[in-house]
Amino acid sequence: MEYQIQIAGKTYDLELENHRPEIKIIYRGKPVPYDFKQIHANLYSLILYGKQYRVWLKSAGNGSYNLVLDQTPFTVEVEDERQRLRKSFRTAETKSTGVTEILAPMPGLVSQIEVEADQQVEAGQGLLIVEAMKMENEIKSPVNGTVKKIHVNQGDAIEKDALLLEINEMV
Amino acid sequence: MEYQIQIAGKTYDLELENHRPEIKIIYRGKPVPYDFKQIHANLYSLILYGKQYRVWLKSAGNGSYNLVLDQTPFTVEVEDERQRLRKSFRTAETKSTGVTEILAPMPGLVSQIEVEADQQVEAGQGLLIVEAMKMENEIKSPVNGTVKKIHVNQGDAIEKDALLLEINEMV
Amino acid sequence: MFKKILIANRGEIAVRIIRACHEMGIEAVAIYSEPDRKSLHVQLADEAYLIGPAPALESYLNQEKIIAVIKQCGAEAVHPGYGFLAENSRFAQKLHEHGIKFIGPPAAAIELMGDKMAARKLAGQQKVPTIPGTLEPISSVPEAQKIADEIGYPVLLKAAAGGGGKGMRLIHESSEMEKSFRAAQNEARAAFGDDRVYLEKYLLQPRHIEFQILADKFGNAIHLWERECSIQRRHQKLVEESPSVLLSPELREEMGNAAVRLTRTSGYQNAGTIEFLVDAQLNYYFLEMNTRLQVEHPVTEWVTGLDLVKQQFFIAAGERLSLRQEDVRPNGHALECRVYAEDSGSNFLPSTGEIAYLQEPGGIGVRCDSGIQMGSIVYPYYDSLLAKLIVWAGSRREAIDRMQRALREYLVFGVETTIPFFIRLLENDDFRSGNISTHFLAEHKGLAENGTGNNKSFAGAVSSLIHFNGQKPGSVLHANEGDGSTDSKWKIIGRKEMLV
Amino acid sequence: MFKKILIANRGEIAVRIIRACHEMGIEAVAIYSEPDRKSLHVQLADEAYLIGPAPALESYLNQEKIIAVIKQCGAEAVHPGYGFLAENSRFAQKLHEHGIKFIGPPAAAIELMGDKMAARKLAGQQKVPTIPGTLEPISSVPEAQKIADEIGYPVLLKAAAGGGGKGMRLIHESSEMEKSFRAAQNEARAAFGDDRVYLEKYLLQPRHIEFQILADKFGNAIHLWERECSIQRRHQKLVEESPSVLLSPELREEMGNAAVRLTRTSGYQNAGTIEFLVDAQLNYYFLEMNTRLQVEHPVTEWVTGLDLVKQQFFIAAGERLSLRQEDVRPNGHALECRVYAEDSGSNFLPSTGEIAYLQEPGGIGVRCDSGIQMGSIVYPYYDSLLAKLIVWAGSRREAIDRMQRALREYLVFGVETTIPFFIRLLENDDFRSGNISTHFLAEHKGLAENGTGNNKSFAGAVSSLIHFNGQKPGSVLHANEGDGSTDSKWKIIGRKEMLV
Repeated sequence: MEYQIQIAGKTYDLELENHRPEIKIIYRGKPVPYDFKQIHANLYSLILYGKQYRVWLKSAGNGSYNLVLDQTPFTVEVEDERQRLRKSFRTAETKSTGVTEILAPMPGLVSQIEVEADQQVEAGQGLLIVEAMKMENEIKSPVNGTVKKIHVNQGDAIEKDALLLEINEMV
Repeated sequence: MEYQIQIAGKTYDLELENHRPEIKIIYRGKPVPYDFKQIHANLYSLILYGKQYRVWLKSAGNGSYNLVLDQTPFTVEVEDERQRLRKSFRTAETKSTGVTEILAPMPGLVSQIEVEADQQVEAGQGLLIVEAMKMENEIKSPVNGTVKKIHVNQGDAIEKDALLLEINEMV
Repeated sequence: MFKKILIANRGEIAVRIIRACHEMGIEAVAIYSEPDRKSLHVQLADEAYLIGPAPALESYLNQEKIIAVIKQCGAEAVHPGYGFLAENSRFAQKLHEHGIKFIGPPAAAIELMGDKMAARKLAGQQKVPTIPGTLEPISSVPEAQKIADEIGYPVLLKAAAGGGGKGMRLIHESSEMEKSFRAAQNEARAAFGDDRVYLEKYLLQPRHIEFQILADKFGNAIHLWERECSIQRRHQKLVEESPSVLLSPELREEMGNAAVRLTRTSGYQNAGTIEFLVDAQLNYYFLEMNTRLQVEHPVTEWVTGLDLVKQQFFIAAGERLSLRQEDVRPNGHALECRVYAEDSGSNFLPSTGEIAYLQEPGGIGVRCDSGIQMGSIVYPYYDSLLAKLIVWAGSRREAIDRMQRALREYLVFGVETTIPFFIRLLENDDFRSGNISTHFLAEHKGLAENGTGNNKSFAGAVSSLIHFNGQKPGSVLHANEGDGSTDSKWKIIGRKEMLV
Repeated sequence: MFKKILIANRGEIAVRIIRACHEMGIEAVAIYSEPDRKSLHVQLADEAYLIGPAPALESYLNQEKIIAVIKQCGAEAVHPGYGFLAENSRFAQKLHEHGIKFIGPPAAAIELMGDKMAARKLAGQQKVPTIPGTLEPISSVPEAQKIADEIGYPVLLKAAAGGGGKGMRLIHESSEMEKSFRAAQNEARAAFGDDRVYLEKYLLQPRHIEFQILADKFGNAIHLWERECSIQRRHQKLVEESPSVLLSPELREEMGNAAVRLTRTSGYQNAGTIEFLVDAQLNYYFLEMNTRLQVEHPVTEWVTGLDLVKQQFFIAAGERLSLRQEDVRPNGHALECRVYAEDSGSNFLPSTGEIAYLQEPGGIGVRCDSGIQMGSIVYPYYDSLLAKLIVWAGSRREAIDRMQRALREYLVFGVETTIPFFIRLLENDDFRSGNISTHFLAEHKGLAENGTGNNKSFAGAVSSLIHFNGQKPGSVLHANEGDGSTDSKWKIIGRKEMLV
């Protein structure tokens, strides 16, 4: 089975051969010498071409992974050919609606809302202030656009990734 | 329900009262203020009368526990009245047969056997030598008696708690 | 000496104080809020009492409840740590009235030196230079604008009752004053219950250098030399070291003497810190006094060999300082990195969650002061400091190398931390050559971003693929698969492939 | 300096050496046997190679395979740690022939000083006192009995190639000679492949005091002062400290000079240790030289501020010693406890299994050199040393108190360890007053037994009962349930009940 793996802006085409009980990984026609062992829950030790890596690996489902490799974070997508085909199809269908959702980057308290519905905002402009760990953190707009809807009120306690507001992106 | 708990040569009579969702422990007619929380697998934090204990607790089944409390090891027996009755009955039946089993205190290699079958041995006399972690460890007889049977040969690799030999105890 | 001490704090500093208690045979009493029941400081204490729900006002700041617990458990003294009630003179006074020792300065000294403006006045009287600015609180935006025009922009708005960067705002021009003035007042009120703010000239390229002080009730005061804490984000320290590479022996001695002078004249007792800013021309200015144990006290402990918390106990118990100034001879170089639950890649936003995996570094010259263990939950209610990593070595260079090594060993998974940021910081040439100031991060913005780690991406791809296929055993490389020469075949392949 | 070093060892010492590599920007290559694949030393290394199955002879002692891996990975030097190949002159020689640096003394110096009898002769020539005994190997039991009669019982049989207590036997009377002679020969042959044994008089109340040595290839040799290692079991060290409370400044200097003299005349290079016994009358006797890094090197590191492994790298790379004798000024007191996987309650029998839980101590003045992590498996194949706990403080008394604190924090569950033993040892008045000798354990047999911990039995009973009933929530005590006075009702009840 062939796989395409996307990581850090790169794509690797790897092939898996099943020689029970061993699994061979083939890269550019040559077997990759590796040894992968679980140390604790999501922590693994990978020895690859003799090099040793401590790998923190969490599956986000559907072949998506969050990885930390020797203190560097990565996100990874593993896809076989069928999945790749399906996904590219789906992506084409649901092409950007032009709405940017602003999610809470951390749990906290909405201490101030600095914009109103329908207000025009620029990228980098402050939208609201979330207080957490006794610090006020300003959430800024990542895009130019207009405020479509505000989903929270001042004083609300919010969870991480709560939907704070939506912005209609300017094209 | 009333329980008898044996630990470190002492016996505590404790009573459990179920006031859902709380469980009350009664000792000598008075409730015991406690808070017991799991920290990690077998590690717990017990706060009892305000005192804090780190408790390592492993169940050995049937109400038997191995405990380490602030670096001190304990073995504990928890019994309700029914169990106690049954157990005392069983104990009476299977009264000591006078045979002492010598078990391997650690995994290793039998490097020398110092006694023969039917040989008379004294408490403290060396029976055999087990090599582990590059050290020779002499296993000594805990009792006076005669060697009933030797279950291992020189050179055998043994697991922890393997039966090494049996001694007919002298009365 | 005390037989039982209550620690009115949580996290790493509570653990730090418990350790000092245990080394002196003193029983340590912890208090905890509801979500902190399983915290490390509770588990290491001899006794522990629930003090209230999560919000600090209802638990760690609840003076009535804390005093009730002290009475209940029979503690003779209270160590407040830092933050929470550490610089609250009313709490110190209340304890005094109940006959309980406050392990810190007398209430009057907290009030005098804790008021930034009063302290500035005292410094002026003692001929210790202060930063140009106001000596009285500013009541209105126009007044602030007028004064700022006089001393010249940029200026800093600061909370009179402040500390830790709270209620502080930098203002570059008059038009920014209104918004910043309000924000500073609000933050000051929320943090300290006191919204007085004042203005100071904002120095260019300033370095933050502070002197650790010890003073007993017999009027003896000494300093334990300096710490440089110029690496900051949001006016909060990230990295501290001792000694500072900036100071000449003469300047060091002059600043140390100034610090002791201020301490003596303020009637101060116990441990404290006199903070200075030093500009590029080596002018130093008194900034403020911290009337408590500092987060960064371990770097002083390591170069002087003293246990500052034990020294606090001795002083609070009424003992005489056992050291004279000439007995304090610093040795080597110590460095501290503060491990915050923050994502440096996202402007140091707080990160919360469960510590899913933890492996703290060890070995030679490494000290870890940690408030967490595997399974700990990091809540949004309190300060995000998880632990402090401190190293010592014979030289600054070796200390930096050792810190790098320790940071690379340090595994914290489940929340984002400042560890990856420190690894990048310690590789920076300006940092390594000591070319730092409190504006360092603003001037090295790239440091806050997570690297791409390109040379590890192949290892990441392989790891994910193996996991995706259920972690089946790999084709293990045996040493004898090579042909014994340095040119073994797979190795050459390997090297090439890894460079794609 | 080397760019890549292979570490021909495992466990805590491999981790120790990897750390020194990383602090110097050197790539560290680990080797591992099959059961060691998940060991900590593998995970901390930059590269790792499987070297063979569990038995040391087929893995960590397999010189051919190790040299093949060195060639394969391109390492320029090998650090042998202690044990395994550390004192094997043939291995050192073989590396030399392959153009690989052995981070240790030259083969000839290992051969000379590693041979206990040759070293005794050299000491005699250099007017360094030696223990009365034989200078030649003993070939038969009758010969041994004859010599023992001459020098007087008790006597010690020792392996000429020995170290670490292997091949050593104490003989009180002639009748014990036959059995012990065979046992010593067998153990020596198994451990060193060399069954030569010799006899020494057994001193009463001797103290083990050794001097750390550094020597470069230019003929410079210095000592880093002493370590006292008198607390031993089975002739193996358990606790080490520096300085020794026994030595006067004059005696310390005399012994240090003797150690340097022996090092110089033997053509020794790199780090080594000259061991002495000192009797109750303060007579000192050369015991042997250890031609390698010692397990207990961290106590010297902490009082001198030096990194001994880095010093080894510098010397092996051909650099000149950067220190003169007068630059080495020890400071404070350091203490080490060796955490073995052994059950002190069962005569220090080895204990194996999985490390089900691990929490290592931290904080001020504590260093943990560990070879394990949570989930590690302790196998019967290798030495049972899991980790070393080292503390430093300004005084011996404070160091002991700090060690007590750290030991109480140290949680290792899943295997038995020597931690509970150390807690009891450090409470002992004889130990605390420095009244120790190598016979300390034999004279304090009670220390090896686990205590009964009666005052905690009620807490144990309650814990078990709660667990038995499925850990349902307890009746949590809120702080405000007391009436606020020190005489709160439940507290009085509590105290009484706990004393039953």
